[in-house]
Amino acid sequence: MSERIAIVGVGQTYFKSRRPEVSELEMVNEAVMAALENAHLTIKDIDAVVVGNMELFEGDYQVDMWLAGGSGAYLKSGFKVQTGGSTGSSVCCTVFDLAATGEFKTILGIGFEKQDEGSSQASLRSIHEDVFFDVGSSGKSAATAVQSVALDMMHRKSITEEQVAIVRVKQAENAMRNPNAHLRRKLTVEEVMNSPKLAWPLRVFHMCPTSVGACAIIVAPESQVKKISNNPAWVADWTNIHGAIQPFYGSITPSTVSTPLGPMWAWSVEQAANRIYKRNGITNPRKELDVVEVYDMATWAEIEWWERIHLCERNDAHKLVEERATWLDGDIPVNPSGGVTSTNAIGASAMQRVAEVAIQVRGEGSERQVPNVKMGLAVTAGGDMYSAGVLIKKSL
Amino acid sequence: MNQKAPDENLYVEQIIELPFTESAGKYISIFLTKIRDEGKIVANKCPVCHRIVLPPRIVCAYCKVEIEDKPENWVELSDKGTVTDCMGIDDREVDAITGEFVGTPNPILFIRLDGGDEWTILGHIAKEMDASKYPPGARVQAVWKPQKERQGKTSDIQFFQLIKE
Amino acid sequence: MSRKVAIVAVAQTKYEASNTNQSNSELLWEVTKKILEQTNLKFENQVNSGLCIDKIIHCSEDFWQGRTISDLTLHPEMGGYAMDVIKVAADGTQAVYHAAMSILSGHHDVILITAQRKESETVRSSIENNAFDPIYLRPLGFDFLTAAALQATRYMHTYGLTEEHFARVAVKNRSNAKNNPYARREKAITINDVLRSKMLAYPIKQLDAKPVADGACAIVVASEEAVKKLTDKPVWITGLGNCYDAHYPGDRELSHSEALSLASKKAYKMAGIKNPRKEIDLAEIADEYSYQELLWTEGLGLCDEGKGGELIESGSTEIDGKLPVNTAGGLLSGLPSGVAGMAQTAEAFLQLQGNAGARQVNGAQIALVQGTTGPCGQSHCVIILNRRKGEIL
Amino acid sequence: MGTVKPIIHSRTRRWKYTRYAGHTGSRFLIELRDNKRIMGTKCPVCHRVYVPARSFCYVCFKSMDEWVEVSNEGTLTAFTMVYQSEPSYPVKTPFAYGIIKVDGADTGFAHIIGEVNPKDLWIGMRVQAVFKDKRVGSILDIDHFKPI
Repeated sequence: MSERIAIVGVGQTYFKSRRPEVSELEMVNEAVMAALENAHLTIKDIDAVVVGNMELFEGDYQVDMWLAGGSGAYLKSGFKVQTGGSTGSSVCCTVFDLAATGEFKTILGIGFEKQDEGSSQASLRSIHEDVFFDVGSSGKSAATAVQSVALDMMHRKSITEEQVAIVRVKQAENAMRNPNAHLRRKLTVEEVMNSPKLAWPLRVFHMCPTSVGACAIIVAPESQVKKISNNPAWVADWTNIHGAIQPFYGSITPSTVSTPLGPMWAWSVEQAANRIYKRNGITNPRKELDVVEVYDMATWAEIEWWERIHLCERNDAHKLVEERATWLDGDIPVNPSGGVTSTNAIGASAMQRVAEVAIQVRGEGSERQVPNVKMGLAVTAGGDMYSAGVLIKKSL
Repeated sequence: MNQKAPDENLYVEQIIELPFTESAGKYISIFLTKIRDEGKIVANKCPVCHRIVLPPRIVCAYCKVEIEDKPENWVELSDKGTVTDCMGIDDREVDAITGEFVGTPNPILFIRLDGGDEWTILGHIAKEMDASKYPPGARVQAVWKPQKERQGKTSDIQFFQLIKE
Repeated sequence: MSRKVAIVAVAQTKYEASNTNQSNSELLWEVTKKILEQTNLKFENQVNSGLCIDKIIHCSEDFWQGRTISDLTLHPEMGGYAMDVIKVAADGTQAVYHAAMSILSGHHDVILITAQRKESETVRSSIENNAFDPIYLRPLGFDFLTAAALQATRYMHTYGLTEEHFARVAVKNRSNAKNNPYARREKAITINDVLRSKMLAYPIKQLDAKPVADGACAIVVASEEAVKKLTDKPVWITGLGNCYDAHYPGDRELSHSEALSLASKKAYKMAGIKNPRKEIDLAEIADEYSYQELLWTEGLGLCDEGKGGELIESGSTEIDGKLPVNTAGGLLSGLPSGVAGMAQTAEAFLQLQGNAGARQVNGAQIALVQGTTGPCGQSHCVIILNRRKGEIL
Repeated sequence: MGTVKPIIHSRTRRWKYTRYAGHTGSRFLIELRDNKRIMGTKCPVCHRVYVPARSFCYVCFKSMDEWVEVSNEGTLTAFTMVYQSEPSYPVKTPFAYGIIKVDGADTGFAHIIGEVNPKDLWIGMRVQAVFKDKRVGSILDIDHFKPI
């Protein structure tokens, strides 16, 4: 790597289900202003702006064009990247690459979604809808994919339904400590277990909400970091991986069914973590990492990711619940932010995982702060079978 | 004049309408032509890993090699198969523009077709509404539309129905 | 900056008005396959160590397939399984920019860049309308054609250019296309043909506008260490720059391209180019509409502001002129948007390698590629290519 | 399996969106609808007046809270006469688009130019906003600008 890099600013809007009082541009601008304030910078200090969201969710083609008025991109470098659920982390990886060249002073990355303006359902459906494969494509892909993961976990005796509810309650407690989170309501195990079934054993309260909001990060190379911040979050390593073998084609959605390699989602998450561990000499993640943020589109997924990123042995997720290891005061807190089950503005979600780890490393988590964080990992996953792994450290 | 937040949040109702005329390309056209003209389901086979690819593709995603259009690389699958997964449609999605239901109300089946391997799973719909009738392992067979109604789409198969063997 | 980056291979399909024989994914595989054959490269997940493609940057936009995460249907054909894949949703030059930067970051060594588009399958204008502010501009119906037409009349008004100047660009580029085996075959046209072609939006006529096209392109960029093992004839990327302008056409002086001027200055600085008019031997410029080749040439500082008309009249941008522009025929000869920037990079690569066949410009050493995204050139990307390694970089 | 004729099918993809104008956009549209007034916002730093009103000066990166009423009349700075028909155009072709610098604004307002012959369009011509009778709070509440 030519230059070592660090996150020197993080900004988020608060997240809600609807914000009819602001336009998409005004909302994005809120996150940008928050990030600049957090970094003690002005827009003049920014060299490049990279934007990411889902085109058809709001129906904006080349959305970075219109947003140039609020993102700060006017007369600056930049372009748009987009993958899927992992768009936010793809933006992060692009920003990290750009920063590591040393060609820029500071780079701003933005992920957002304003789902109250769009038709998320119809846009998601369009992944599968096909003129040639025109039957059997109206499935709710996210829910059924999680269902297949959930059934597998129950079958392996990795976790019980009650324990899943306990983990969901943990997430709610964390979200209540995060002023930006969308769902900030105390939940009880009974409430979760009695919430309506979506696709058994998956229940409504296990699933992520539909949120509106934006997240922004500011990244700088080492030569600039010293001038900007005495509390940078060093980005030690990052990787992006894609895991689809069978493509989506009309009704054929192999991410939802078992392939010889297991569910495809889980595969890419595991690979992303493995790459990071291998390249950084991490052999005991539970011991060596101080905090983890995962892309928990549902509580079941969070628990599956614990195993996949080796916070515990396969089939041992229940032990982490019994030991309360992943709680805020446990030995390996997962999603102190409340995670995706509390807040899900698609284009922002994966960036928030990275941003929240940076917040923890910088000690700016206020009520959700995990004590003494020296190293944290963010792992993302999208229904697009992209995953990213980002390792962030207090010092290099 | 100072700014006062307006009491109303105005909005623009926007409908995007994009017409598409798509070609299925070579491999999917072969697949659909076989369905339409012969009532047969074909797949192709990776020359390296011997995985069967359904629907057929020009490349094996796993080996990243071309599956050439040669007779030995084509495989005919049965229209019978075993259910691996069944998904009931509890609350049907309504199209925001037309107000009509999206898709069919029938449960969606994932069917491992005979003559294939663990990869050859076709998604299609079940004949009956009761999803519990299609547990994993259930045997099903395609019910084809009459020849003259077929258009070269997977809906040329009406649905899959349970069979006794 | 110690690291260096070069293009080592390119592949293109034929660019056709409508290709119903190949699907999007089959088009993509055609170019990926050609790249794999040319370079003998394998993907990272297929090798234990050593030289391999370690990242894929795909360039496409969901609108064109009417499908969210449209690249999911294409991953097998770009070798995407178990790979680091990122999608750039902009012109192809931005994908090349991203790839080159990723190499310079030291995080990657060999990157495959791919793009494909079938414009013939949908309606371009209906897509482009959605690139405008949804409250103030979109309901008025603007698309890139009508926004460009506003820019063209402003440009004519400010500097006294004429429709004939623009027609000359269309004639030149379509004439260059006849020696490009990837371009569609069309009969030669005259200035009068252009002037008499159907008026789309004054002053832009049918033959002043990029026709609908289908096709795919792939490029491999590599770090200096990897380059040695891959080719004897690399073409080095020595300069990169991109820049956004304001969105609202009414906020800008449309006859001047501030963003392009800034983007090119960044690229020249990085490449150590002090006098672009002297040093650059040929240019690939985004001529989606004929007037744009002239306006962008000005923005790039390759001629004085307002002198684009004189430049085309002088003949110096002809294939045998002092500064040949769009030697393969440019977008006007029928390149799909998005793919266009990559196709133009590929052409500059072939020229500098000396592999441009009947359209070869002799002795070319430094080439410039410019691509644009958004309405009337709201965002620009400039890439400088050099047969020799840059000294500054 | 040899050559087959490509299978070609058509479909139309439709999506529906509710695009919020935001606080500044709403105020601007309400003024058009209720008062037939064109309003701009003024940057506290560079003092440029933006029309249509924006919440934000992207040059100075500052919120704009000061509202300014600008004229319904202005000068044409760019135009085009559109002949090609596309589904997104709100009126039948041929029609004209223009950029109008309304008096009191520092930016151009892109809109439709009506009641004019193609040959009579010129940069520098004076035009005036014509409001629709039935206004709903849309940029199209101005039906078009016409020559004065």
